[in-house]
Amino acid sequence: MKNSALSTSWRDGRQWRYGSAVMLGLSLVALSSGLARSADAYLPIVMPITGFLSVEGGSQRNGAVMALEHAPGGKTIDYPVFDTGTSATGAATALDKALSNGKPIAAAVSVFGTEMVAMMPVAAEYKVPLLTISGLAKITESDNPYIFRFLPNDREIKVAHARYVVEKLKKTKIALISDTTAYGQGGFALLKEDFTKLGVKPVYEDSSIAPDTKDMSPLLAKVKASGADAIVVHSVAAPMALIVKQAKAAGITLPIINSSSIVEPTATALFEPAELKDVCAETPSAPETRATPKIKEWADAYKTRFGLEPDGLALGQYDGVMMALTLIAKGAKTPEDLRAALQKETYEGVAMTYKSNGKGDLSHDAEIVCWDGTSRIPKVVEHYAGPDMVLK
Amino acid sequence: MITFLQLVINGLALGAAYALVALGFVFIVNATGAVNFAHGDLVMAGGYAAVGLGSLAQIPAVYFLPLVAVIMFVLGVALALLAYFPLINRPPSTVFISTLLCGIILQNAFVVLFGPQAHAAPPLLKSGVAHFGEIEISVQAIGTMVVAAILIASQYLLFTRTQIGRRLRATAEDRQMAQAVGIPAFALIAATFGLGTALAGIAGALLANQFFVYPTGGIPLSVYAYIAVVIGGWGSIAGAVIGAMIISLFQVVVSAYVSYAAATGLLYVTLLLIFVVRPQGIFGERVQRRA
Amino acid sequence: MLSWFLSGIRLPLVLATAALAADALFFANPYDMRILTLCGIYALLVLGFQFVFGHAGAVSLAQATFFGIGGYITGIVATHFGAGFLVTFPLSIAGPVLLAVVVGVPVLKLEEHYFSLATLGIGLVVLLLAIQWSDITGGTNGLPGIPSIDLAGLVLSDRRSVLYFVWGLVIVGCLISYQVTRGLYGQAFHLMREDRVAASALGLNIAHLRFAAFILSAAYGGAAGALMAHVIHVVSPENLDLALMVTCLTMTVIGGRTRIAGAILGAILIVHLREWFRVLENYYMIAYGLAALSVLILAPYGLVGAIERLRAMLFGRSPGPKPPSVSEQAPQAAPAGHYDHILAAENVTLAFGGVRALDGVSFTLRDGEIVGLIGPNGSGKTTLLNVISGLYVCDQGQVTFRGRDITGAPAHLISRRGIARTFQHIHLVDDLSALDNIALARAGIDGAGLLKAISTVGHDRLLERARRIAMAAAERLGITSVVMEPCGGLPYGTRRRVEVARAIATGPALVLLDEPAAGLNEQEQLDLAERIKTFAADGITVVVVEHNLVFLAALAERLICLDRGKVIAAGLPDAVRRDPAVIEAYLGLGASEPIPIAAGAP
Amino acid sequence: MSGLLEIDKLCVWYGPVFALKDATLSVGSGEAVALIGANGAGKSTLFKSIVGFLRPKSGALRFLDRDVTGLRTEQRIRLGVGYSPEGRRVFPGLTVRENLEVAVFAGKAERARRVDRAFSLFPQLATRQEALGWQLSGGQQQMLAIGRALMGQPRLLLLDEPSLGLSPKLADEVLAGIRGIVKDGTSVLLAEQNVGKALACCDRAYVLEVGKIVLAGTAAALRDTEEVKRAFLGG
Repeated sequence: MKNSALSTSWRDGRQWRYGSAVMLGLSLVALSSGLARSADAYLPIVMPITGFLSVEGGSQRNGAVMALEHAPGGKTIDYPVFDTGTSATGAATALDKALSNGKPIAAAVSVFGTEMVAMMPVAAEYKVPLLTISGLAKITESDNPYIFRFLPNDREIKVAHARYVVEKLKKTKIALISDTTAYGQGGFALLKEDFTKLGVKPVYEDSSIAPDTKDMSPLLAKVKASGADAIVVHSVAAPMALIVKQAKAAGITLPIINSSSIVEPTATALFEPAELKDVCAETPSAPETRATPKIKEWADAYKTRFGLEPDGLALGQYDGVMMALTLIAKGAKTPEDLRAALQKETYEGVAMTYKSNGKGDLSHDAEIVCWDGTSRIPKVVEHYAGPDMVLK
Repeated sequence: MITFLQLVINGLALGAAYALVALGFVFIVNATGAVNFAHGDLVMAGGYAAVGLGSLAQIPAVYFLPLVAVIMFVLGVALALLAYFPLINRPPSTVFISTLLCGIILQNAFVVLFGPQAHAAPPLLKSGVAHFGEIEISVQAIGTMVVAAILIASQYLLFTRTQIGRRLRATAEDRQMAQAVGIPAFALIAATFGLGTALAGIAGALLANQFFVYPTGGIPLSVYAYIAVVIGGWGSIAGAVIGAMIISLFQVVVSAYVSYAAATGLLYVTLLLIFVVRPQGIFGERVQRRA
Repeated sequence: MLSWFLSGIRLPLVLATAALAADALFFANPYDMRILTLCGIYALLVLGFQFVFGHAGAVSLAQATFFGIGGYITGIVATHFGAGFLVTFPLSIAGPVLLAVVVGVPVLKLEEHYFSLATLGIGLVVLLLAIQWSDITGGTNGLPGIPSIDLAGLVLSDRRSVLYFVWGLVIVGCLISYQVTRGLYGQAFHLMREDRVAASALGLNIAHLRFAAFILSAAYGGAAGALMAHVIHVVSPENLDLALMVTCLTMTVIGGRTRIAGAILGAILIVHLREWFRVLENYYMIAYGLAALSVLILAPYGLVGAIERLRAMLFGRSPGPKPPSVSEQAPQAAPAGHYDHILAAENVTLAFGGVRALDGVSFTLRDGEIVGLIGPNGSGKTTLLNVISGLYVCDQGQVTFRGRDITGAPAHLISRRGIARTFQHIHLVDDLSALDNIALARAGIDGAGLLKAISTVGHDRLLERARRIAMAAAERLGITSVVMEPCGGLPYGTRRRVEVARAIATGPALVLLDEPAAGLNEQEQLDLAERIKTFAADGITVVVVEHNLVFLAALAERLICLDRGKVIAAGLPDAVRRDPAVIEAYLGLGASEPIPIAAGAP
Repeated sequence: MSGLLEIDKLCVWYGPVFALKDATLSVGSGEAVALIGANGAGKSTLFKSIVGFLRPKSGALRFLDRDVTGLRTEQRIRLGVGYSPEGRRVFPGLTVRENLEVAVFAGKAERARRVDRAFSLFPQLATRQEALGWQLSGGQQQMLAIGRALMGQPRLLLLDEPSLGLSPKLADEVLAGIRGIVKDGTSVLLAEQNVGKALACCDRAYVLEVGKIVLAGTAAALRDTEEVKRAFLGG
């Protein structure tokens, strides 16, 4: 279940303190926790390893772990993993535990916006930078100086999403659909804004698709009745897959342009290749396409290490943690040093070049990928970067 | 074009799937009086069994459906041993909670075994769509409706026309007294959990093709089964089928006119209104108490 | 005072509390303090849930909803309007309470599964609103930026003061819960939960009790939700969802459904259980589920129940002192003006599925007489008692009691007007002492109420008085030697007498006894008959349903004989016994001798 | 004597209190035996131990020369025990006919035959075949419980307070029926409050007092015993 209240580390022996204490009648006998650590730095990982976002959390953790295993400058890093259980309360508690436990220099934290919102006050309290790939726009827009994001802000990436539909596909009658998850609702609001700025008012809007919805035919009926010429979806994997599959089965041939969750290998596995014809999606990076030699090398190493195809989340988190580790190797000793360095340094990562815009957003690149109906591996059809992703 | 008629057909198809889900739930209700809140998770377990068997042999589900039922029967007996028998003399709410906990265990076992992502199972016969004039309906949905109809009819006949059905009902009402007329109550209860779980498994195997299977996917199904059985009238098979149809009609037909969220909201509001008008459900509860 | 501490499991509780407090005071780091704060918040949530789930015995699935609404009110009022804790906190309690008041009336009428599902439905509607009404609620992402608790300028910004504040409120919550449950009012819940029929026949308004429990659970839920919003600084739909409800349910069952210590223990244990099992990563929720399941199976009354039993096993249990045997008669229910007959039934008719159980029954009763109601099985005797006492509503006809029409009045009101009864099948609470079973007769009559219970300082006078009255009633039935024993362990005949004593303790004007002598030997029957006669001597009218004509011969001044729902004879016992219709229907033609009378009174 | 039912030194405890202590008794083939005693004397406890609802702490329980202490309730019933419990306990949601049918372990034709025989024994039930158990009056429920206990054609019928809640006429009818049941080859063990009636229809009797058997003998002999007269017959 996902509302786990709390979180702990498997490296931390203090739980036995509670265990024995409760056995003795609930007295939580204290035991000092200040065990000396031999590592050069402490950089906990706080992510949804269980719960409904654990695929994403797992990718993200793998990316972080891969970076931490290869810390530059011969540094050894202590990086216990704390599960958030895909819950805001759980995330705040887990981060609290991670940060109260030793002298953290930074923490690699959740992809999940709702969790980020709950973790931000904790980071401000401990004054420790958080390295995240969560897309939720408002986390870098609330003047919390400890948030550093290594995937594009959804506000930016949704510009790429909308521009591709309007400018490349030349579609003007858009059906805009999202599910009711935090991810869906956040993307929906941004897309709606961006389409308006591009001079297109969606002919059909629906942001009320519950993630467990089974039959999409009423939705598709409404989309057809609206006379739409393209379907734009921002949703988590399962409902998105149902929308695409059921549209194809009902003979709807409109192009469908999705958000990045469909690019996940676990999501594409739900389709027959033919069902993906004329389906596109935005994604911050697409390591599975192995577009550059650098990415290919990284992707192969990832696959060797974890036995899984990599995704953009893993790569983003890898780059983010690696940037922090590089700055540590270069002399950042305290969280404050690291925060200042992350603010001003430029870093050449595997996926792209990272540079803060002053608010903690370091990544400003996005791809549009499409499937041709013969394979589950998509092709990059468009690249957006920097100023392309800002609409006035 | 998706017409009103098409939506109604789709609604009935989804309703058949939900009825199939509710069927195993009502089976256990009728034979033990217990609310099995792990039911939706058992449906998912059936889906995973189909995914697993399907990945071993690339054949349509109809060939290994009996095997799914057998595996699930064993799981059901295990559930009875773990979550029902130890609590047999305790208030019904205790079993409600123990099955909830078993549901949590199952959900997380799925994550360990299959990962948190969604999977799709092979189709019953073949994938694809059949056309009846303007109307399209997937082969899988037709298969689901046929299987549901057969199982609903069998269960109804079992409970009303057969000696074993009467014994199951007697056991549900007074287990000790059932034993005292010679009925092997414990074996029957174990078999009940086995059969109810096998029904859940068949439902899961069929649903997992169209609608995927994922670790938390069972939670709404438990709620739907519960709603269907309660709106219909506690323990009534016909009531459960109608309850399942009401849920699917809200999800498919009503939501063609209002948003999904509004349709869902209306469903629950309707549920509450039914309670105000008919506190015993549409088909009522048969047994009353004399003071 | 010392004995108060030594009774039950209070001593280990006090020690554990002290240890916890010491830990929080001296050893806790900020993270520990957060965990303990969360424990306190969950404890409040569970304390509230215990009212509806434990005390009222209704499986509500709306507790998380109350929690979430409390959190959202705090979030909305604090972030949109900038109001401080002193404004948001009362509003966060009032909101869920308001919802509970609105939905409570229809929903609480539902039984068992229907009630559970209705509360689940309400929760799902609220969840849907929280997700869809995103302008106000922030949608699925929730509302961030909820400030820390500030008490008119005093901002609780550090962990330690938040911890103390939350646990301070937990203590207040415990005190209120203690007040509500310790006295006669709390025992009324016990009876209502175990035996609804007996409860309403004793004048308890079940709807009121359930409503009060539901309101209390809403208030606690709202308070806990508000605190959580301040501690986490964000409120999102997960504060409303089923997973939280499951956690709350698990905590309650594991700790103990009706014990205050259980709420705290359950919260602390479940919060920590998850901590310990995190070591297992992906397997941890499986281990958590198995551990919770084991406790559920091995400790039927929760961990607190298990500890209590363990203590009883190790140190034995003392039944507690008997109350002073000061003879205090139950006050008579006041008459309602002038009337000719204490009870008049006119043309009472009631059909069950086509069968007329009562078919135009008319009769009257005088003050202070003892009337036997006889008739073959299925003739409608018990049904008639059920109509008079309000458990059934007749289809036609009228029942007048002391000049007032009571047809169709609810059972608890009829009981409060002065009609008491016993049952064919015993309706007693097995795990309460006989004395408390009898004392419960006063709970409805003396108007033990929620506000009175909460505001009672010191001993619960109502309970003390009820026990004295109970003692007097027990004396009248000759069962004082066993009054401190739990009812479940008493012999059948004794339990029947406990029921009669309970009926008398309501201070009735009319007592309906349904087969009071069943299961008594003839000696005991005569003894009981003598005791019942003293009721009549005090002016109480008695109706006895009985097959045993030996017993009736020693007791009844008049007999009424029913057959197939009709009165076929009424009058002096001898006349009724000789009535050909009675012999035909009841005693049996050709009985070599009238068996019942031949055995005769001594 | 090798009886149908042999009970030897049976002890049953409810927690710290014993309910039966060293109870030794037997029922032979073709006998009607009465158990008499005040409430709480242990009559129902004895029945519950025989059918296996309660687990004795010590002692032997033999039925048809077979040790049945390790058998489950339904196994004992299937060996040939019929049980009509105190308080009837008919299945409330089953019809009268179904209540009878569930207790028959035989083919369809035989099932119908036995149900018909129960209806001829209790014509009142025949008129209410399709009524649900809970809808019956107390007396009808009692008849149904006895009818149900006879469905397995038991060798031994256990009747726990069959006249409880019955009118004198009906109680007489039921008790009179016991002779007929015995004549058909079923032994009867009867617990009954009304000692006079019980002794009138049984061959032998045991007197229980606070969990112990204090007297045993033929019905005729016991009727003349001073203690029985004083304690139970009001004279």
